[in-house]
Amino acid sequence: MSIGLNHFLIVSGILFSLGIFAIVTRKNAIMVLMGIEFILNASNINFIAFSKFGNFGVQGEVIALFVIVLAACEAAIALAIVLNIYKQFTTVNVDEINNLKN
Amino acid sequence: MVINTIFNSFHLIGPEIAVALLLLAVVIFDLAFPKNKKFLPWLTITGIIVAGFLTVKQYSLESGFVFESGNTQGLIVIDNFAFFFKLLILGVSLLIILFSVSSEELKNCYDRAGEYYTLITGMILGMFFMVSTVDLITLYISIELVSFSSYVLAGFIKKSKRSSEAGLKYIIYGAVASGIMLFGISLVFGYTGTTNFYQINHIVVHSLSPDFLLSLAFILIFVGFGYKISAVPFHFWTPDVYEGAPTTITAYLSVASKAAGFALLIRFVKIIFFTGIDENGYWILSKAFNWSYLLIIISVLTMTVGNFAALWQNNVKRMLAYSSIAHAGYMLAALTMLSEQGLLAIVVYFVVYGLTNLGAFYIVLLIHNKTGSEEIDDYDGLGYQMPLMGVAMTILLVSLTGLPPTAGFIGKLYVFISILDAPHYTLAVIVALNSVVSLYYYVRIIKHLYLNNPKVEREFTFPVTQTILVLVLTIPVIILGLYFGPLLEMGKVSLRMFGF
Amino acid sequence: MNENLMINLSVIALFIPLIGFFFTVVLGKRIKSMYLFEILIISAVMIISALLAFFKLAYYTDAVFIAEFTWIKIQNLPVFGDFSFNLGVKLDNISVIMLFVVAAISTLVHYYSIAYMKGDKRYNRFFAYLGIFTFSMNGIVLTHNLLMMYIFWELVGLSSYLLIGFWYEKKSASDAAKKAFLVNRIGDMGMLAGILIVFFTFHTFTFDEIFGQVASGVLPFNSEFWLTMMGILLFCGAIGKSAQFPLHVWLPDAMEGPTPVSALIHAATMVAAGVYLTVRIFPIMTGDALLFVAVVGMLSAFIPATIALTQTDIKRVLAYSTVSQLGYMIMAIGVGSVVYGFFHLVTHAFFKAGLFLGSGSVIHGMHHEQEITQMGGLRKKMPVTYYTFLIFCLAISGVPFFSGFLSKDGILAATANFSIFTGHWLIPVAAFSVAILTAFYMFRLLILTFHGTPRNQHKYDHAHESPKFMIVPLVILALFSFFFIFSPNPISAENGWTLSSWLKVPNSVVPESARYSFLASAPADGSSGSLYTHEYVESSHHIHYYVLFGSLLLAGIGILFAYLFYQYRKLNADKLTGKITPLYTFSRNKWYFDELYQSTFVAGTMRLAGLLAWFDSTIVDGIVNLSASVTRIFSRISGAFDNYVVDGLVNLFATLSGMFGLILRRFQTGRVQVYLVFVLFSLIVLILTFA
Amino acid sequence: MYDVFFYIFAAITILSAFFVVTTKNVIYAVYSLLLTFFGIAGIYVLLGADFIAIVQIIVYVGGILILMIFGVMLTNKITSVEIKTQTLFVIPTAIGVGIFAGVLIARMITANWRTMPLNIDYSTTVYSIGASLLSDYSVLFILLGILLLITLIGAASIARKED
Repeated sequence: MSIGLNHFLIVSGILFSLGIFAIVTRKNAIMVLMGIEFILNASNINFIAFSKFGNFGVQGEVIALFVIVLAACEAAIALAIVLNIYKQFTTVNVDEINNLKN
Repeated sequence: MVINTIFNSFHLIGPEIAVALLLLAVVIFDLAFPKNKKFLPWLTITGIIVAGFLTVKQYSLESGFVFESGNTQGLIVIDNFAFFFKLLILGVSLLIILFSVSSEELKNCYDRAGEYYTLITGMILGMFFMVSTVDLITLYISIELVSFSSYVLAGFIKKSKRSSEAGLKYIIYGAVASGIMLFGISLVFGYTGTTNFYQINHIVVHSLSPDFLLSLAFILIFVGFGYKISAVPFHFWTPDVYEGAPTTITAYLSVASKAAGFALLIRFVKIIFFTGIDENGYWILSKAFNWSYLLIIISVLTMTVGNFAALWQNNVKRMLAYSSIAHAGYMLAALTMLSEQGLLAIVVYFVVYGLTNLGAFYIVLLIHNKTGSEEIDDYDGLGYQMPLMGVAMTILLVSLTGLPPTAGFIGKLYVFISILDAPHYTLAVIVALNSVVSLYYYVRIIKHLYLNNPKVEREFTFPVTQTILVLVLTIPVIILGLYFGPLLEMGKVSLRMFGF
Repeated sequence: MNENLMINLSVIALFIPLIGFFFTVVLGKRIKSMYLFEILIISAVMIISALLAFFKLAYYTDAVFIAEFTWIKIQNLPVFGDFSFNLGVKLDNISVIMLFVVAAISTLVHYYSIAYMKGDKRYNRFFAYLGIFTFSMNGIVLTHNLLMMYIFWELVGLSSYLLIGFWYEKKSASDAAKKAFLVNRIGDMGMLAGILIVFFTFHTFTFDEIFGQVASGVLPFNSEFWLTMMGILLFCGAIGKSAQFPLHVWLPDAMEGPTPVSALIHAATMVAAGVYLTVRIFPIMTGDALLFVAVVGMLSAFIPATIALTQTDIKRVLAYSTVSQLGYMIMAIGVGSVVYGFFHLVTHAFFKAGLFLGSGSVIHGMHHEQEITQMGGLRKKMPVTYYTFLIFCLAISGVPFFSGFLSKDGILAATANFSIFTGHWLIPVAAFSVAILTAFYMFRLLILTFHGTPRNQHKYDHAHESPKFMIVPLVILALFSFFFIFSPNPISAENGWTLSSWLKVPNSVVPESARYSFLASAPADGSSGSLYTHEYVESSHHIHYYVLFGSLLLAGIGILFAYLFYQYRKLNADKLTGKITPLYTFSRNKWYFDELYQSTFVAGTMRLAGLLAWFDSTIVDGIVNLSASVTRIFSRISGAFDNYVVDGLVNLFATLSGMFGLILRRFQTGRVQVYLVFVLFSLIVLILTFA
Repeated sequence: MYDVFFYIFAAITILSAFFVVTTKNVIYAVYSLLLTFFGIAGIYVLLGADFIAIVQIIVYVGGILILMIFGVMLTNKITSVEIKTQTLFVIPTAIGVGIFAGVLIARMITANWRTMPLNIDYSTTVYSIGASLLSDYSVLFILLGILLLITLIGAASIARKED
């Protein structure tokens, strides 16, 4: 059996689902961020795989590049916010930060 | 050749360039003159006015692609639709910066004023791209640009637990929503091989039945839009972030960022699925995805959840947050009709809603400045202690409810007209019932202002500048309620999108 | 100066008083000298309107500038269909002259008030009210449609209410304000009904479009009768606002307001609005409607003139004289002489404003004494006031070389001519007798106030000439009371610039069968030709000379008698009074109008209410009781239904929506991951539904 | 050969990702994340996207991962022996995500993609990516620069120590 597009899609689909799983179940804010990175990476695999299998040229790779940059930015800002949260609440457990509700 | 087309496009993005330069100017000014932070808002305002001037100059331009070249077929377009939203965004930003000057909350972060105005400028830039993009990847990047700035701004008051919490919730929620959207975009890219709306349209037009994969992809993308316009069930971040964020930022998010989100959603739906238009102005959309059905469900959910949840709120800011969700629902109801009439209603509604909501948030901010509270119980008897603000707040709340003779009535009237024109009576009844429910919680604030006895005897005086700003927001609400011809004309002109 | 500029200027002149009002009222409490802002604004209005009047009259004499835009335009309304209202301004000669008159007098009154109102605790507020009054008055003058006119009409009513009741601590003032407001409402009801007929018939409010449609044969309910009724109903607004018989009762009471207000509102501008309206709607007035107008004018000219003979309050005399003169104007329009009616409005505005300001000066000098029985001999103490007052008296009495003569003479001639053509001889008779009466009571007032010996030595000793701010407006107004402002010929205005080029008679557009016989039909090409038939014009030239001498004679007789009675005491007024006591008391008590209204309308209403109450308590209650016992059982059942089912349902809904809200609140747990679970869940649902 | 490499990299990616989401120890998770990113980079190489693979290594492993380690270190008391995290509603989420993944993957692999026979050119893509960045996507390239500036300012603004 030769490797086709579907193989890559399955990998990305699993990665995407694992990302969501991490986001929902982990209490630690940094673990939640890791889940978000999974989602972005899953999309990237999609972009490049589609680009190669559909012969869409270099477009997919450029998009992937952009996404990587955005992911880095997102991680930086998120970690800054998490650090500040730690200063304020002395915890980074997302579920304990629930003063704003109802 | 390619380079030439790029250079030829530069004069078309004058406003964007101006905003980008403004951003740099603010950064440089802040670094060069760290002692003179009080000039920063005025520098920003100057920049916004320049950008506004450049935008107005674009009005006469033919609509068209910008950066049209090779593979991408243009990333953004110039057209009246974008023009309208750009002006709206600039106007709102101008007011927000004026609000920020009088905010006591932000005085605590005075040494970081440079960052504050830089980030607001960043949001403006992002929203400019949002309202004019016709490319999925530009769409994603511009949404992220707006989001990143607003994450930081929502958590801007570091010492405040509320604000920090708002920042954290916002970024986690926003990152997930945009991640899901990006996955959807990747699927669309895989299916069509392009990210350009018009080229996607070429492929989608020919579908005669809903395509499962495309539907999946569009629902995933819709998560991103839903999060941006806080449509139920993607609204959960809204009350928390709105309550926790600095009031200026709450007002900004509730109007400008929502407007940009709507502009994007409308353009996305209209351009990608457009196959024709019938003689009554109703769009004939591709069968690839049943937008009408989805939007009706979402809009009914949005307005209902917004209004009913607002019933129980005791924090005025949070109540206004829910009410802004409900208003998004009304606008979605107009969009549901997928017609020019509905689009007109949205455009009119945005002007009206923007003015009114900004005014309401500003008065909440001023009251917070004086009393340090946003709880509705602390509003008791304020109507007598601050007569002008009390009257202005009453007018604004009446407008939010949508009763004549205020501008809110005109907004709602056009939503109703577009719905009844279809005709879609069930939806009209739902909108009407929701308005009745909303009356209850708006009137509740008025009741606290006037009928409850004040707990503490106090006199409030406001600087003339703040009074004038309140009047600037309130008087047009009345005037537009009585005389809305130009608003309508402007709305009609603004509907023209590139390619149609 | 071109058309656009003129239109823009007029709009500016309309709206800046509103700005003045706004800032003066908002900042007046904090900034003491805020009134200066209002003064500045009104001066600007004055300059703009003077410029407008000059350029319009000098360069565009025959042009009419109209600018309009769509105010409300709703299309494709599911229920109403299409729907549109236009707003706009119309600049023709009449409106620019009127605008100038309003602005000029308003400005003078503003300046005058600086001194007159000095020391009042709501000083700034007074100027703010003057500002909103000017705004609404300018609105009436400039508008080109009935709807806007009605809106501004009500605004004028409101601002007049505020100004009459300015000293609302005084009960008489607040009562007078209420009375003015309510009496005006009666007239406005008629006007509103007229406007509704107009809109129902013509689907527009714009004057020119209405005229055009009437000219092309569109009539309300397709009958000339209803056209007449429409005219009369519209004219009802004028009856109220111009204090015409029988709604004139509010104007004398309105003298409770500060004197500058009386000068501005109750002499020169607001009361002239009714005349202005009548001039505007003249083209659609049928012969019958015009006759109604003429009779109303005649009665309002005559009755107040007789009342003015015996009043002793200086301002009341002037108030009745105002009603009488307004009656003149209305009568002139009624007999078809629009031009002289309007001309009299203009001349009268200046000298009557002067009279009021002069009386204000006297009141100010006499430390708020208004009774002329306490005055006398003030000539020496207040020379400037005296001489200007004399000029105004001469003008209003119709003495040659003064403006009043020019316009009054024309009106008298028109009434005489009218009686020749239609046979209504009572109108000229009344008009001529009013001329004698006017001259008589004005000079009576003058003599009793300024001549002779002081009747109250104490007050006389403390009397003083008024400050400059009050004197200068008087002098300016006196200047405007001379003939040369209006015509080069002191005894006839016929060939003067005012009448020969500025004021043109509008064409009547009503069907030929329904108009006065002497009103010619309009030329077929729609151009503005002469209004009158050849015979009428001929006859008016002929009769003019007789009238000229007649009116001279009458004014002379009036003045002479005034001197004989009050100056030289050759005739004893008291003796005469004794002889005609019933007439005297009748006049003294203002023909018992207030009492009449009290006993008829007010008491009638009360009695009706009493009757209804009786009816209610006996008959209705009886029936109710009867039926109550019958339906008690039913009501029990329905009450139970109500309690348990309807109330239950209402409560259920309230509770349910509350519960629903509570449930929705439960979702908002504050934990962002829970939110994401909900998002994920709804995403799955959406995907399963749609994909 | 290609197949083998694919399965190796896919296995690395998925297994380490699975470890990331299941382990309680945050430090382990971070190191496992390194493996995941490495595996993804390998997949990129297999797809002929050499430049992206390099960038993936540099940015993710060199940047984001380091950031995360710092984040973990700074937000936990270093003295505590184990840096652990608790979990929330694992079972329902597992079921939900399972359904979601099932639906998603089923939809994706049955969809009618515009595929062509894979014919990967393993020559470098740097030139064409560079050209594309500076022509077609130049405006986005600039926009990303501004985005980075904003990120820098925003992150520094939030994280920096108050005076």
